[in-house]
Amino acid sequence: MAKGRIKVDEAMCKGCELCIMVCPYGLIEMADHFNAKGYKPAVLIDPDQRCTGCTLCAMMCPDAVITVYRETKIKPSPAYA
Amino acid sequence: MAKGRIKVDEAMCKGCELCIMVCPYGLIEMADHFNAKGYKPAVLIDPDQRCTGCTLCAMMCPDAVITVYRETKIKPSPAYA
Amino acid sequence: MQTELVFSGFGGQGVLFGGMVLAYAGMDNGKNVTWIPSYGPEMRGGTAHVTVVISDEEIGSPLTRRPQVAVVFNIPSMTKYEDTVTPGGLLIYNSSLINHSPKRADIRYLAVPANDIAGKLGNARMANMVVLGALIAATGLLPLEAVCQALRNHLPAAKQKFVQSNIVALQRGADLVKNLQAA
Amino acid sequence: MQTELVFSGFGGQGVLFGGMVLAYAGMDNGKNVTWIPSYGPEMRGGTAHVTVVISDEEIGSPLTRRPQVAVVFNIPSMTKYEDTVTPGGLLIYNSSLINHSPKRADIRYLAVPANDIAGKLGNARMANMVVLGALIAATGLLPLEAVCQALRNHLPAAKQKFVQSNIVALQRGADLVKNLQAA
Amino acid sequence: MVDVMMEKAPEKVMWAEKMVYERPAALSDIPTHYCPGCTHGLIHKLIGEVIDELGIRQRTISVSPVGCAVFMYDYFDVDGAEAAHGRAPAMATGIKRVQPDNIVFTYQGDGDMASIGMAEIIWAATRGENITVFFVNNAIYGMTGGQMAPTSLPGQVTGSSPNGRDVEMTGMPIRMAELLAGLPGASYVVRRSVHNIQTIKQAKKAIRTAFQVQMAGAGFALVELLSSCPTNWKMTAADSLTWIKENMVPYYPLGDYKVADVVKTLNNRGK
Amino acid sequence: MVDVMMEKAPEKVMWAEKMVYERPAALSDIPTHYCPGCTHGLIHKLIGEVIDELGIRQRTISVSPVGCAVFMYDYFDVDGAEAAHGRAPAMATGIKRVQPDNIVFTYQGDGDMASIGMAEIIWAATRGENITVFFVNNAIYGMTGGQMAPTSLPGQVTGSSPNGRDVEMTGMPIRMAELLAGLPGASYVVRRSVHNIQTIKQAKKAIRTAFQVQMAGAGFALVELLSSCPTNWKMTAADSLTWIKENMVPYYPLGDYKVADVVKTLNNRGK
Amino acid sequence: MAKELLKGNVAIAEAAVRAGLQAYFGYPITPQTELLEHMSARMPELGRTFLQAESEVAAINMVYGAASTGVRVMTSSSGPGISLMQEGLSYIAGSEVPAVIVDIMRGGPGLGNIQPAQSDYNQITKSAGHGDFRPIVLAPGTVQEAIDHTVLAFDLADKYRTLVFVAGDGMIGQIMEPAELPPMRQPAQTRPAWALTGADNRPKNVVSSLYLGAEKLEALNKRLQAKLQQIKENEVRFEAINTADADIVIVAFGTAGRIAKTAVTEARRQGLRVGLFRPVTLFPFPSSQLEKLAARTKAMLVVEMNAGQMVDDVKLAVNGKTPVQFYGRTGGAVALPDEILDQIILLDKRYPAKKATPNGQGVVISVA
Amino acid sequence: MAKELLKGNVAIAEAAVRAGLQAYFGYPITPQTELLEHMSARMPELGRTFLQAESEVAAINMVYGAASTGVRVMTSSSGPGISLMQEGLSYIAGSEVPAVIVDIMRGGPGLGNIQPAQSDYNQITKSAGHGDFRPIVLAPGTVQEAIDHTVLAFDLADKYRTLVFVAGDGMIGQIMEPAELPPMRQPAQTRPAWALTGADNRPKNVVSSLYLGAEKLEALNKRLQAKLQQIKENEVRFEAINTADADIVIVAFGTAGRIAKTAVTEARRQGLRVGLFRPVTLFPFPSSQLEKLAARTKAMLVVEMNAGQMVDDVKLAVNGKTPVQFYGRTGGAVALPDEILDQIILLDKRYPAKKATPNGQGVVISVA
Ligand SMILES: Cc1ncc(C[n+]2csc(CCOP(=O)(O)OP(=O)(O)O)c2C)c(N)n1
Ligand SMILES: Cc1ncc(C[n+]2csc(CCOP(=O)(O)OP(=O)(O)O)c2C)c(N)n1
Ligand code: SF4
Ligand code: SF4
Ligand code: SF4
Ligand code: SF4
Ligand code: SF4
Ligand code: SF4
Ligand SMILES: [Mg+2]
Ligand SMILES: [Mg+2]
Repeated sequence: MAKGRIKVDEAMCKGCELCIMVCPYGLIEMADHFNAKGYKPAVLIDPDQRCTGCTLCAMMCPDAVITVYRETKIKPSPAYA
Repeated sequence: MAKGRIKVDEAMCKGCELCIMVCPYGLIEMADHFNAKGYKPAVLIDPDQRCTGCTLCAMMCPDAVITVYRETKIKPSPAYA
Repeated sequence: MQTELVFSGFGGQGVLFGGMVLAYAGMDNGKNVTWIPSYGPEMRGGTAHVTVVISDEEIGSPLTRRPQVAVVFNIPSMTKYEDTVTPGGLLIYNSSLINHSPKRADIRYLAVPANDIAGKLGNARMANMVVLGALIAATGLLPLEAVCQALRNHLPAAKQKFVQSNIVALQRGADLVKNLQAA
Repeated sequence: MQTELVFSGFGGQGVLFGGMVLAYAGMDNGKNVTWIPSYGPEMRGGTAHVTVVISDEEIGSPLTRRPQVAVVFNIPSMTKYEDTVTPGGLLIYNSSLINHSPKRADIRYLAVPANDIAGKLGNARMANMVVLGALIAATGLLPLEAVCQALRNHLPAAKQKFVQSNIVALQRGADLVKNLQAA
Repeated sequence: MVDVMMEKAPEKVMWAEKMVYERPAALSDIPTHYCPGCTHGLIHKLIGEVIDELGIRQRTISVSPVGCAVFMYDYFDVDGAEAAHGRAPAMATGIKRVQPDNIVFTYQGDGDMASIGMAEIIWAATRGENITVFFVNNAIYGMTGGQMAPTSLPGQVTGSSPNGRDVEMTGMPIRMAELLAGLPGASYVVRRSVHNIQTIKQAKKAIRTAFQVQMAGAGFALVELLSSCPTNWKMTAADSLTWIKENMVPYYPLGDYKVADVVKTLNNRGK
Repeated sequence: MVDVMMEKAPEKVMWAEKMVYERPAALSDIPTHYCPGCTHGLIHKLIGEVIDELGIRQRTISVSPVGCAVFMYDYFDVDGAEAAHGRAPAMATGIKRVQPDNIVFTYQGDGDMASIGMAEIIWAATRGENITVFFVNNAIYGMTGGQMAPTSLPGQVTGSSPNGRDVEMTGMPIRMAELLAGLPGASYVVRRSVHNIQTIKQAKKAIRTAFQVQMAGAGFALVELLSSCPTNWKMTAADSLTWIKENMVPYYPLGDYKVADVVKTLNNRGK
Repeated sequence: MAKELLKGNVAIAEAAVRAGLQAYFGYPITPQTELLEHMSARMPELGRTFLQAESEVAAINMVYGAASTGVRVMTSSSGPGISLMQEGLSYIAGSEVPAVIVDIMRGGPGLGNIQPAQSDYNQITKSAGHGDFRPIVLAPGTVQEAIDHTVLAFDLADKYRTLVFVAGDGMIGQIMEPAELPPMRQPAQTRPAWALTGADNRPKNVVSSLYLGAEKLEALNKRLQAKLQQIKENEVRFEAINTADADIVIVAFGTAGRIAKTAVTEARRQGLRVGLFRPVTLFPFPSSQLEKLAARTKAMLVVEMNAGQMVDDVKLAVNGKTPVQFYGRTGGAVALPDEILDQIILLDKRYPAKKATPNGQGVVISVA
Repeated sequence: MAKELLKGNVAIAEAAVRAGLQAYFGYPITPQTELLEHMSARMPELGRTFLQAESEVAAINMVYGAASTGVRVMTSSSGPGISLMQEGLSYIAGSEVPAVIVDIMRGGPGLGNIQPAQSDYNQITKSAGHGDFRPIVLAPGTVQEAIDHTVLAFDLADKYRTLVFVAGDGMIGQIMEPAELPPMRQPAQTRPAWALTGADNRPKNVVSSLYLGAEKLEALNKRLQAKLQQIKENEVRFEAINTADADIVIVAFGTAGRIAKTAVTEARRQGLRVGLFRPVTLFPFPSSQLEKLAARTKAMLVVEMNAGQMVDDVKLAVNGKTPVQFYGRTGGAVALPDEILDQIILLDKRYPAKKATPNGQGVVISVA
């Protein structure tokens, strides 16, 4: 399985919890604190690195505040050889 | 064949000639004179009493200016007996 | 000098066009002119009027309550305009359709059997030109040739073929007046 | 006597309702009152304000630039209203959400940990009543009982079941102030 | 109203002259301003006949459009309102909602209904307003002197499509009966014509049904009627009827586009 | 925009972290005013993604409605106009007719399009205006605080139907995709939803096609999108999505209502 | 009846219901929506007609239809919606059917915003759409007045067979204050003779604004103008506070008027002789009353929540007899008492006290 | 170019075409329909946009759209249609895009009739729908002026990014008289910086009238008012004939103005010192010019084809410095020279000649 992670733009998150709903591994939770707009933002809680970078959360996020990264194999380029 | 006749309200006739178009016996013509509105009204020309009172002309007349009469058999009422 | 004329008749009698030819002729002859029709949803079947003003000065009002000339093509128009003509003015009427005994002594009447004449020329629709020719002859408002030239200048290309017959109608109208005057 | 108060916080913090209960209490106590919210398409998620005026006279302006009392429920409201309170006035803030060091020396500040208190009472949504209780106690604007009665009088039937818990929250807010004052 | 007149002395059977057709009483006794041969008049006549036959003159309220039929309130001997251009369905809604016992009908041209009044007619139909609507489609703006209507045919020359209607620019003509029939609120939507005796008879029947739908409280009923405009089509009255038949009917097929079950029941009862 | 970051030293294969999803560039970097969980935002995002993918940001002009999406022009990094309530299709017509090389899209709520703007949308579709329209159907007037919309469901409680929508009085909710699909001028009319990942993916595809139709000059394209209004439905964001699925989809079936031949060709080409 | 704490929009709606409203047609728009919402609950409950129209265009034409049947009917809206109603208003005016329109004004032009404003003054007082007509316009300053005006509006509409506006603003719509509702009146059971109800045992009635031929339409207009004249003579309403001895008179209506009261009180407290003249009818405008005041005041200050609209009516009224100064806030901004007070002080310094002149006529000073 | 005999409606249309019109959107209505018909032939011929909209509501919003892209665009209508455009006009005003509207006025209110009238004066000069804006309004009296005003309208619209009305009436629309058309100008090849053309190599542009928050909307309104002020200072146009020595000045615009010329000529012939003041811009109104005249004239006679609308602007201008009398015909009736002359004679008898007063200020007489 590819490894992934997400970055939530905390200031823009509205705490709607829709990302939570779709994450296949239940890796997203709401933070305890409020952001400046008065919402509790979503956070990735992924101690076991189960996030696959599947992008479902990002696809679902109405506010487009989730960025998703995924580790992928790449052919080593000459520079790294 | 029942005998019939029509009465054209000359003042209201607009000379559109549609009644002429539908009379099965070609009994209607346009008059030579103008009415007060400047139209030549329709007239029944029926020397041979061919009009059957079929009402087609009246049905077609856009201005509802044709009245149709038809002779019909009636049971003699006691008063005439 | 300013002349105010009213043309009036049933829609379809060419009333507006008659006035327009006169306006064109006026314009081409360096006059100020205005042409203003009555307009309405009852145009067709109803009555059409047009007021034409021909003037050496700038024209203020294009409307008039008392025209110097009224040209009427049907009975309702006669009824409406006979009284309005300014004293000393002229009332021209289409005597083919109007059987009229003049009411007023202070204006001139000119009866033109326009439909009959036009009919004889082969086109009843030219009654308006017959009347216009009579008007020109009776008033001397413009040279008759100016009106003929206006037809040539301004009839759209598609209608240019009618110019000659229209000119003949104008001529007949004018002749009628000349004959009357000669008589 | 006329008192102008502003309540301000996030939508959903019960700001408008808190002001309304106060207005009801004022009215029931024979005062003239006005209650006017800010309103807008950004109500939800955005900030809600309401201005309440309680007066012995007819109320002209229902709005004020310099309220005697400001009640703020979140940081943006603090930022907006701290400067506006009239000198000698009172600023009450929800210290559960606002961590604030007072800027001004010419007004009184009252920190009410309203969410904490309400949370302990089992319903965070009653923070507004806690603050209102504190306000009543700190200003003596109306008897606390008047506010309790207003709840009984005006909460719609469906909501009457919340009256008692609201009254408890009011009481806690008032107690807090009394304790402070006693301290 | 049977006008009995004795002819000669009867022998065995008696002959009497009976009036078999006369101007409907629901029509006022004044001439219309319609052009000669314009079928607006014919449609008025049919509506008048139906009003008479159904005996509803005293409780009918007409709503006139803006268009050649703007003076309709003068031509019917019923209470009448004159609506703003395209808004007859809204005005009729206002009337019918407070006067449910009246029979309310509107009469609208193609410009009035299909162009400026599109929202109002769709909404009256959608709500299932219990009104009767006559849609007189003459493929032209008659009253304003012959501009392109929403229903003008492809290539049709009008005052505002001097080179013929260019459907690339203006779209295809709109078919209102089909459009409205698709709305659940519509109970009866049909298209008829009045270009010959047969279609006139069918039109009258549909007009009758459309009123009956309302009388039964069965909802929105609309009869589209293909109609002529000899003046702006620049044809004789007779040629206009042929033009309807040859040009309009193919694009606007006559027929029943929506006859809700409740209406079918009515129709059977009517028989 | 691949954000490459070295992790530990590679052995045989190298692993690199790649950004696989980021906020579309066509969206401005500012928060929207939409309520938490409101799918207006989600639909914006999909439109933004498609604009990016098609590379048309620089030539796109948006037309905002009056409704919760009124500030749309702030949220897209494209030229934008703000139309009067319901008139976005007319405004877009004005823009597109003089700027045929621009990509013009409107975005309208159910109140905006199906109620006050009914005439304008029907007419834009009828004319086959070469514009792309997104119809966001959330069965409520969101911005004004939750009144009955033309698409509110039977029995739905709203601010102006406090006892639930009474279809006897207001008619059945209107189905815009079905209605517009019947118009010859419409080339592409489909209904999608955004209540789960699957429907979101389908929605995005349709949005893409709708833009492609315009890019090909193939006429009027409309995507109806079932959308949530947690605030006025008085539900959580998650429950709102369930409500779409369970209540809206049955009345507003998802699907393709009109895919003109020219669009089918496009689609094939696109593959 | 006891006073209740009522929101302006709701108060107007309930007052209309109690004035015997038979039908309401409207379309949601902030800041009047609570009015429509109240109707949506109340009217069906009473077996009367509530219908959310598809648009303001439809709403006003439904009003036109219902009004044609002689019942009490109303609609309500705000700027953009009122603009869309202009054609319908003109038809109603030309047809002489009674109708009541509530305009809860907001900031403009265009979509503007939803804050309180008075920027539709010209639109609603100077015409009813195209043509020469002008509706009666009532401008409440409090919720109580909003209630009273609503009832009055129906009475005036029926009396003159005319359009009556109740012109509030977002503040009047959204404010809550104690007020007393009128007793419930049932809709009238009979209909006026002109109403469309079916030509049963009477000649047919026609409701139309079409008068072909200039003579006929001019005759209508003469009748309408005579009616407006009658309205001018009989229906002027205004409030004058402390004007008897005032050097400076503030002229302001509606919300601006009530806010100005606070400024006047404060000004008096500071020893300035300031009064308030609050037109309650914007049409008919209380011109002669203002003209009388003009002779004595050294200046008038017109305060509006717009860029200066009623100020022209004030100038027309005083006809040069006193300087007229304008102070306005636009775009939903509201002039608060302190700003108004500043203006008063400025004005007080700028103009010398007026000497009483023989005929009560003041020295005329031209005003920019 | 030589003079041609041109119908007003056609002349306006062709003038617009030659002024570089890129798009026309309209809906038929008498008495302006020839304008639309001319466009339907000419615009496609030139490869420009003509579209018969589904309604006036759609037409004005199409105009709004096209205007947002910075091209020259116009629509035309008459009373009922202009009423339906009010909302769109307000949006255009609030968005500051340039657009030209032709109003060929007819008798009202309501459907009224199609005879010439001037009864939309208030509607078009006092507001552009709801909100505080006012369009520039040009009022031609002849076909030549209609042409010139049309060209000017586009130039002013672009210059100020504003709405400009060309306000004629049925008479101006239907009359034919000789006039000269301007040379053909091609539509501009470049677009203004603010126009919507795609955010290519520049920050995005937005056309909107929405300004949430009173401060923002007030800032817009201040900008708009400043613009209107600038327009008032720079764009006043009028015609004054024989006013230099006039005892009585007739004030009339458009058709009424040209007809009054004949009355003035006749009055002079009869030895009365009468002049004509014809506002050419109705907004900005030539107030200061009239005010100057007021000092010298013993009375002013305002003649309108309405029940008295511009007369208020005249009164505001003269501010009590001279009596202002009104004479109007309504419903499509037109005041003819003889009626006007009668009014002049009455007025001449009623008011004594004005003595020149020191500062050129006249004695103030109050006018009802
Ligand atoms: C708001 C408005 N716009 C335009 C008009 C002008 N107008 C009068 S009738 C008409 C069109 C009529 O066409 P249609 O509805 O097809 O009726 P017809 O005359 O063909 O029967 C128009 C555009 C108007 N009176 N009001
Ligand atoms: C002419 C006009 N009428 C009414 C309004 C008030 N208004 C603003 S948004 C809206 C409805 C929005 O509902 P919808 O189109 O469904 O959009 P949503 O907010 O649900 O996304 C209304 C009625 C307005 N701005 N203009
Ligand atoms: S990318 Fe996939 S796995 Fe990772 S948090 Fe998001 S939904 Fe969960
Ligand atoms: S879906 Fe987006 S906005 Fe909602 S909680 Fe998750 S990150 Fe925040
Ligand atoms: S009734 Fe029949 S036969 Fe007689 S004239 Fe009419 S159409 Fe001819
Ligand atoms: S159909 Fe009627 S109107 Fe036409 S000619 Fe015959 S009788 Fe006259
Ligand atoms: S213009 Fe056409 S539709 Fe109108 S009355 Fe004449 S023929 Fe009939
Ligand atoms: S009100 Fe509804 S539609 Fe509007 S932003 Fe909030 S949730 Fe979305
Ligand atoms: Mg038609
Ligand atoms: Mg919605």
